[in-house]
Amino acid sequence: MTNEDPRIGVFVCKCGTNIAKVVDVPEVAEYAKSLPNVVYAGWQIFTCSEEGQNIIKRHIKKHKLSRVIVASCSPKLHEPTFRRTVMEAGINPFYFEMVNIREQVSWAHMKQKDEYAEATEKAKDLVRAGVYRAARLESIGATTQKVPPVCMVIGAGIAGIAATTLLADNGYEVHLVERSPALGGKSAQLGFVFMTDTCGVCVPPRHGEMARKCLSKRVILNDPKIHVYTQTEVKQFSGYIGNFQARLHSQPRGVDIETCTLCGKCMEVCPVEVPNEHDFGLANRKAVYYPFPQAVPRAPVIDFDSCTKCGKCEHACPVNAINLDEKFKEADITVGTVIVATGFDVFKPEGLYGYGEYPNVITQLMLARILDPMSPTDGQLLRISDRKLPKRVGMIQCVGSRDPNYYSHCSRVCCQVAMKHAVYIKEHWPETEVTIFYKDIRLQGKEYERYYLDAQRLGVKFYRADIAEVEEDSGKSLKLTVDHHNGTKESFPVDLLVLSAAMIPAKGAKELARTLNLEVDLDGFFREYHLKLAPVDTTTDGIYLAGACSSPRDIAEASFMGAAAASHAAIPMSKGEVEVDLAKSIVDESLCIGCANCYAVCPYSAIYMEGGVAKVIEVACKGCGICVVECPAEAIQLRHYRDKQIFYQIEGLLANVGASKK
Amino acid sequence: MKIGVLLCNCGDTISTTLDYEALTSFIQTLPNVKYAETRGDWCQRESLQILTQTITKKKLDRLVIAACSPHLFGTRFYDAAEEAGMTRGQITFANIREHCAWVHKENPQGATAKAKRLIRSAVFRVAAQSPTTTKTFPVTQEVLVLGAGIAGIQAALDLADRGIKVHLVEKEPTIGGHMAVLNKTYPTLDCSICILGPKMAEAATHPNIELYPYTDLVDAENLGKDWLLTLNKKATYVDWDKCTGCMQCTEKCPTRVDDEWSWNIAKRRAIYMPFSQSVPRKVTIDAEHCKMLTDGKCGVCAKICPAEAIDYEMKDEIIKVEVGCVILATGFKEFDPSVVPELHFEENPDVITQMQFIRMMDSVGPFGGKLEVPSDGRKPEKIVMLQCVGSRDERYSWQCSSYCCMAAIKHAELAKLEYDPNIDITIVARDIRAGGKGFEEFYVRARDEYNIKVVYRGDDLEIVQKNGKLVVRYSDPDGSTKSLAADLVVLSCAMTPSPGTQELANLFGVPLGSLGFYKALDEKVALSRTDVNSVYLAGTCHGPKDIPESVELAGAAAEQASVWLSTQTVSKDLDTAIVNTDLCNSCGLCISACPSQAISLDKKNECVIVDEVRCQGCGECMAICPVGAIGPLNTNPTVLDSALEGLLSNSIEGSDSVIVGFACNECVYRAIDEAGEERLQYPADLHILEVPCTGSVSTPKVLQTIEDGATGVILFACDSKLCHYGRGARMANSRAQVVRNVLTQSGKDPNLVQVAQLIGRDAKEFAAIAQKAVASIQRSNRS
Amino acid sequence: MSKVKSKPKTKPAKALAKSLLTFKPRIVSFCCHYCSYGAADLAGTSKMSYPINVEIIRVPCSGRVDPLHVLRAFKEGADGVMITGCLKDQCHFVSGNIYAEKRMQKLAKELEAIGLGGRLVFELMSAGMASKWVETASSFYDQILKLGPNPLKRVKTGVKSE
Amino acid sequence: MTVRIATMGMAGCSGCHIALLDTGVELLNLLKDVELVYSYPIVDAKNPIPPNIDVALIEGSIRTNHDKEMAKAMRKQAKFVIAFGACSAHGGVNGLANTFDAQEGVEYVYHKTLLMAQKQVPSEHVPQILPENLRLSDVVKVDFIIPGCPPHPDEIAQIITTLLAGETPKLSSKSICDECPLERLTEPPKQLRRIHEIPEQGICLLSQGFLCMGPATRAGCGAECTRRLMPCTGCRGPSETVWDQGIVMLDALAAMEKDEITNFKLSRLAGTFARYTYASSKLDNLRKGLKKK
Repeated sequence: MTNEDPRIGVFVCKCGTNIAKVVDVPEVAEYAKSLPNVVYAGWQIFTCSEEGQNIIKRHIKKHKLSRVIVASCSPKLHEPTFRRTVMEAGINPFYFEMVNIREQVSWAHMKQKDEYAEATEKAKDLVRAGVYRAARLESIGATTQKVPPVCMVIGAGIAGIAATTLLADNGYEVHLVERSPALGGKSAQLGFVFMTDTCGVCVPPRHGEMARKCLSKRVILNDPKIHVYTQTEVKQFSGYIGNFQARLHSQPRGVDIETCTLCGKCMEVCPVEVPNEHDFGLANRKAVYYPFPQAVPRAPVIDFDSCTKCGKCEHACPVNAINLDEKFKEADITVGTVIVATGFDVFKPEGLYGYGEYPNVITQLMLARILDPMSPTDGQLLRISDRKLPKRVGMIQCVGSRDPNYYSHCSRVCCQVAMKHAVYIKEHWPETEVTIFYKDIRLQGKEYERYYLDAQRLGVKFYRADIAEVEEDSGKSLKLTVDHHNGTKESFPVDLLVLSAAMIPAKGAKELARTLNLEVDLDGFFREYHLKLAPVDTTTDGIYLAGACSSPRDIAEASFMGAAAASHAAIPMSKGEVEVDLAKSIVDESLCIGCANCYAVCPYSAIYMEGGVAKVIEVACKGCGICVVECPAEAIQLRHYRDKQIFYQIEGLLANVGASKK
Repeated sequence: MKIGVLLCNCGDTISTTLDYEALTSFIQTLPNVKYAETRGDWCQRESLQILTQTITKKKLDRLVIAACSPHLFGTRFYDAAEEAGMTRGQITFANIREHCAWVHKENPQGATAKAKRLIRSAVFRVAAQSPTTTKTFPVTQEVLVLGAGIAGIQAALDLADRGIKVHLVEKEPTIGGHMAVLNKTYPTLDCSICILGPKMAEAATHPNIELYPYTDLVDAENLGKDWLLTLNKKATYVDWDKCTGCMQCTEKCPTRVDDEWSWNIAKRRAIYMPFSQSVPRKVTIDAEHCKMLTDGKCGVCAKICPAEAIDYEMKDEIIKVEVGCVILATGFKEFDPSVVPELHFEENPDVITQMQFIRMMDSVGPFGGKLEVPSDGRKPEKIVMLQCVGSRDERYSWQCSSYCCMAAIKHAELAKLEYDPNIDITIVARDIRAGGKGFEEFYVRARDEYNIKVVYRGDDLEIVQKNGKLVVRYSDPDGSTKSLAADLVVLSCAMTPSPGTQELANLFGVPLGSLGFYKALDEKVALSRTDVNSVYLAGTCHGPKDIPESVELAGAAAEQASVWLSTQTVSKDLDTAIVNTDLCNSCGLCISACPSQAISLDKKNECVIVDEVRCQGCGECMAICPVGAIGPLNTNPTVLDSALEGLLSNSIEGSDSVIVGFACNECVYRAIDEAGEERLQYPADLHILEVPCTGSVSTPKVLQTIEDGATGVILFACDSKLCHYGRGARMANSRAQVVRNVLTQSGKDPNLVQVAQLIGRDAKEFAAIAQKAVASIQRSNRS
Repeated sequence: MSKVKSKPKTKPAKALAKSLLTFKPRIVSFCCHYCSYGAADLAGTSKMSYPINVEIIRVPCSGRVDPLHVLRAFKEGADGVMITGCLKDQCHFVSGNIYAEKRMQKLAKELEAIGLGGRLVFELMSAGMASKWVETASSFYDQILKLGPNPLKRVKTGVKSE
Repeated sequence: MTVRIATMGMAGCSGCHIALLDTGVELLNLLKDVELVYSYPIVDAKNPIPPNIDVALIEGSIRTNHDKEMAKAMRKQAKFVIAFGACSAHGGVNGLANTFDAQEGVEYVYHKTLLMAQKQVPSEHVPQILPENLRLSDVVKVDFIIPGCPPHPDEIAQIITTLLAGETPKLSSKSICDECPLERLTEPPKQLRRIHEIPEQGICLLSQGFLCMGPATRAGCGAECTRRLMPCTGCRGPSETVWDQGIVMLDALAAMEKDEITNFKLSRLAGTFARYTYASSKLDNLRKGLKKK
């Protein structure tokens, strides 16, 4: 086929009216017919529909097409779809070229109503560029890459645990990597969780179980399929689906989990006391401590920042489980797929509404700790300054979220959390007044509304208002001031002010994104492949997202998203291999002068020098093309993006320059 | 029988309280004990190796581990014993650390006596236990997905891509569901058919997916591991092998009926294709309205069809498929606003629903994309959208339908963007609920850039006609009544369960939640699972959801289903219920008591049989069985009696009072452990007896325990809402009521029997309850 | 955020005014597949407007853009060339954008030397930064508008008409 | 060799004797090998109990000291004593009297009811009433029981035939449900239903919400009642492994989450859950235990 003249078919899509409203689609199709090598051009309403795809296949047969161009939407959306279509019709998928006349033409210029004619011209330009390029496309084969049944799950919150246990139940090996010393994530910090009022350390039921299990039952630790790494971060990461290599860096725990009998002697003798971060400093802990009472793995951990290394614990330990001189550990693992479930952090509203300034201004997460029966306060509602029951509790919603100054997104869970706490307070301390200041009450979830009704029934007060100012009076109580639209002011005295602070990307998410090559969106959450239909996939094959690392979600959503991520990760692992196309760099050894420039710039070490010429490891090459530019001899080329292909595309795009006035 | 007893002093953390000499000599006196050894580090690797060797050397067949909580290092002991060929059923723990030594530091004598009783109980109990076995259960490697909307399609594709055969059943003539006709999706304004269309095509052509369009599920039979499903492939009266989808018939058909795919705002023919991107792209005759099929007069389509595909004689076809599991993805139905009197929906053509509105604006919809007032065809200048119609309304459903705010904003934005930026659009909402990735940004853009107005309302809402014009009256949150004139009013209607949900729920034994959607196994952490082990949920049949959530839930359901299929070897090394067929009289009480629906009558109605895969070993059956014929293998009535005998037989020096605390193996046991770890002290009279679920302790068992000499009984159950088996905690509670009532009416002090509910982690609460309850029991014994 | 812009060359006001009347610059934009192409897509999806004659050529990575490609574009008559890549530290290919930046800095100087100064812009953005894309495209378009047509265009037109 | 049989009646209604007669033709066959030496409905029973009795069938519960003595006297003469019928075996309906104090009961009957015009408790020529209504086995050793109120004639015939053949008879160890043909539903009943309501055909009565004692009641009657859609009242007493007939059923219904059960009133519901067994029930035991204290 390569020897013959290419026979190009152009299919222009109306996309309902999405394109046709701005671009004169039949005209573009008609124009395409005049372009070199084009033997067929036509338009359709929805090229991507089953019918549309069938039409392409029919025309390929009818006109013996060797190249196919679809001018429709972004290739990010449907390039894979149409590649599959042409493949089914017997054409190499790389003989397919996509021209984006929706996102780049009709939608981008929809508001420029007077310029629709020019938009049509632009569409023609783009189609022409595509045609020029298509004529020079080459057939590219594929190779298979083995995908071992091993997955790395980063983050052991509810989403990570859900994914881990499901994968293990399905027979896959899982490396579960958790940064903190204990599993459970944020949900373990909550006393009760929304809706079912279940306890925060409940984890999803495993195979054959019909009920949640307590995290502390060590279901995860005892599974031979699951390798748990606590206090561990992914330091280095490289590779591709089927062959991801990660270097795990573990901080020393100081206590050997295997040997420790949990007798508690070390904690008795430790002389150091520091505030307990799990309880936001409501109580103290020792330097050797349980991160929280139900923590798993169930062994104390030494906080080397506050430890004085006095050696008392080492001496007291009956089984010699303590090693104060323990060093960090590193482990290299190779996995087939990766699930990222790193969760979120709570926005620290420093400087907002007196947070950090007045003691009685706290966040909802801290209130959750106060209300947890296992907390140092025994679950007694109190205010921080005098540890007395507050008579009036105020809650401010959307602190840091829905706020152009901080985060534009809605954090989705704060209304539920506030509602849960308000109801809990009213049920247990009916005398205490609870007032919620909100923009909108957002309880989106099955039967979540019940809490709102409960809150109203119990007499929780709701004000749709923006708080302008918070001041503290002499008794450490607070005065909230609201500016009404009509210029009047209203004040509300409260004893305890709870801020519903935003859910924001976890600390270190940016670094992780960098390590794993993930995209992040404006607010810093990881970006999914497609917001609607591929919410757990990423642009990197083999890496999937679960839980609140991609956007704020509650526990229920995180847990089923974890399961969904497991499902997607299991697809390549169940097949055991994936097809990797060879749109990779290729060296013309006759031209190569052995300067090793390409070798030097390759970010993936996919190039090595042998016998004075460069050679490419095709599975390792990711096809960025940095090497191509660097080559002084034009010996290395990137298939599918060869220089000549780009040149012709430029030529095609600008072929009409000077020909007529645009 | 050769029982080995391992006694651990845990460094010396146990032996500081307990008298180990006394314990050691006491153990020697117990029946069948052939080996006993005390060490300080039984849980350490070297000791465990010794254990393995000893079991083999001494030919031990039962093991009692008197040490710490089995929840901590249990598996280590199991592993070591299993290496020597033992099974878990042959091992029992006596928790003398967390449950004894650590919590009775001030009473060493009482603690030692309690430890003796606990060890004796374990020895008696283990003698009555039986070895456990592992069984394999082959499952048919096929899945049926019911409903082919986005959730069903996604679940089917996920599974099919993993090489699992999927039967995708859809009751309509096309797959795609609601999403196929949404026009655009928020917040990206991706056109919905553009992103769904390829998935529909893929589902239709995937080699692992068998598609059954226009097919109803009529029967489902549970074969234990598999499901035998009966499908009725409805007659389309068109031979789909011949139909080319040329649509000539639909142009010529003389019968016009309301088009359900545009929510009756347009008409379709009696032979029709639901929408132009239907998959399969075939036409169907609506038998109810076709003149040929009703009156036998017409036959135009048969004459016009170039492919001769019309077949008026076609009959329904019954198909049977056997699958390993079922995914329900039956979606939702838009709430019918005609039942809301104050909206005058039926009387007024200019009041339409969001579904109708979007179909009206859809360029490939029945109107070819136009925006006009239905009654007179003029361009609307003022559009008012009313939120929460049928939702957040106590009369219909108090639930929020979660998608409608965004849908309204999307439709408002589309009207402005694609038709006229000058249209005045107001959304009357209770709250704008835009929680979701990119939703808030979308809302802000609509509000600020497209100038879409949002007003908030209270409870009252009414549409009135005024001089032939529509006026929306609503109550402002400040109490005043406001009104808005409108050319067109669009109602954002609730998501309600799709018709037939109840029938399917009955067929599969899946319970429904309070609002008629399927109830998940756990509404927090197991949304895709149901109470039935091999039936899963995807999409909006579980409750209102938007598209990404449906897709995720579908993925979750697929994953659960694949786990069910892939784990062909179900390791039931656990306590599943066994039936004593001699005793069972097939009264069926246990069937209704089982929370896992694992029990059924055998074919001859002679006794019940237990589905070992489903059984969770909770023991609710044991409690309700009047004749003691059923119970978990190693917590059956005999084992429990032995354990109690071990606790209650007399002659332990220094202990005259035994209070038996039945504690569930889940939350409560964990709380008691934690009380130990925190060294919270409580009286040594309290002896904890571990049961799978406190709901497995029957009224007779409690009374019998008292009759046999217990000073009192405390039932420790999880919080009712938290019970792992759904109702076990409630059962324990109501049984305690019965016992206390019996005691009262027999003139006894009801306080002999106490019941306490606590959450799993609450050690402090446990210690407080234990102290109070024990004191109360002691008081009533004294009086 | 790194920006590479060479100083616009001043032109006689008269010529400028004349060219402004009829001149509609053609701008070729090289977008990397992962970030900036996504930003352009998002701009479209969000219905943000930018000048019509900004036309995109997709490349896998901004590091794939060869200065030769840019020169070819000018030769073919483009009035400006816009290259966009991922944000620093967010390049899907680790360091492609860094190489691109260096190369384009060098190229910009050379372009200035041959009288094409100010006709090349290099910007970094993430896939979520649609507004940045639009802003870059619009301001660059305005800049080219001020600069007037690519002088090479006359050559091309001349060649063609021969 | 003829077998010497005696029958005797205590506190009871003689219904069991009627049931014996109801064995019909079978009775004639039996009588061939039997000598009925003592039986108050048939033979003059004013004479002292004859010696060398092979089998004694004793009907009725022990209510008075006369009953007690007669039972002891019969035990002395009889080799094999059978507690005949529910009263004798389990205390019977009479046992419900134990929910009251015996003397109070006597007072009530003779002073408060309209029938007793004299308003005087008879004291002469009447045996002394016992404080408790007892079953036979509380007083003498019982070798076998024939349960039922009354016992099923077929079962009586079958047991006596077995005895005559020199073998030990056996009662079914299972319960009524085993013989009941009605279909069980898998769902617990939605609500409890009263006895006068009309049940659905063919469906388990308990599943329909009727208080059917079947699950805890000894089989052997062929589920005659439930076959005819009459809920089992439990006249045959608890089956072999049932700890306590009444409590077990009470528990079963409580477990079906029927709140009215958890707060039951013994005075009202003893007749429902322990109609025939109260005197021998754990409930009564508990109460007695209290008295002893």
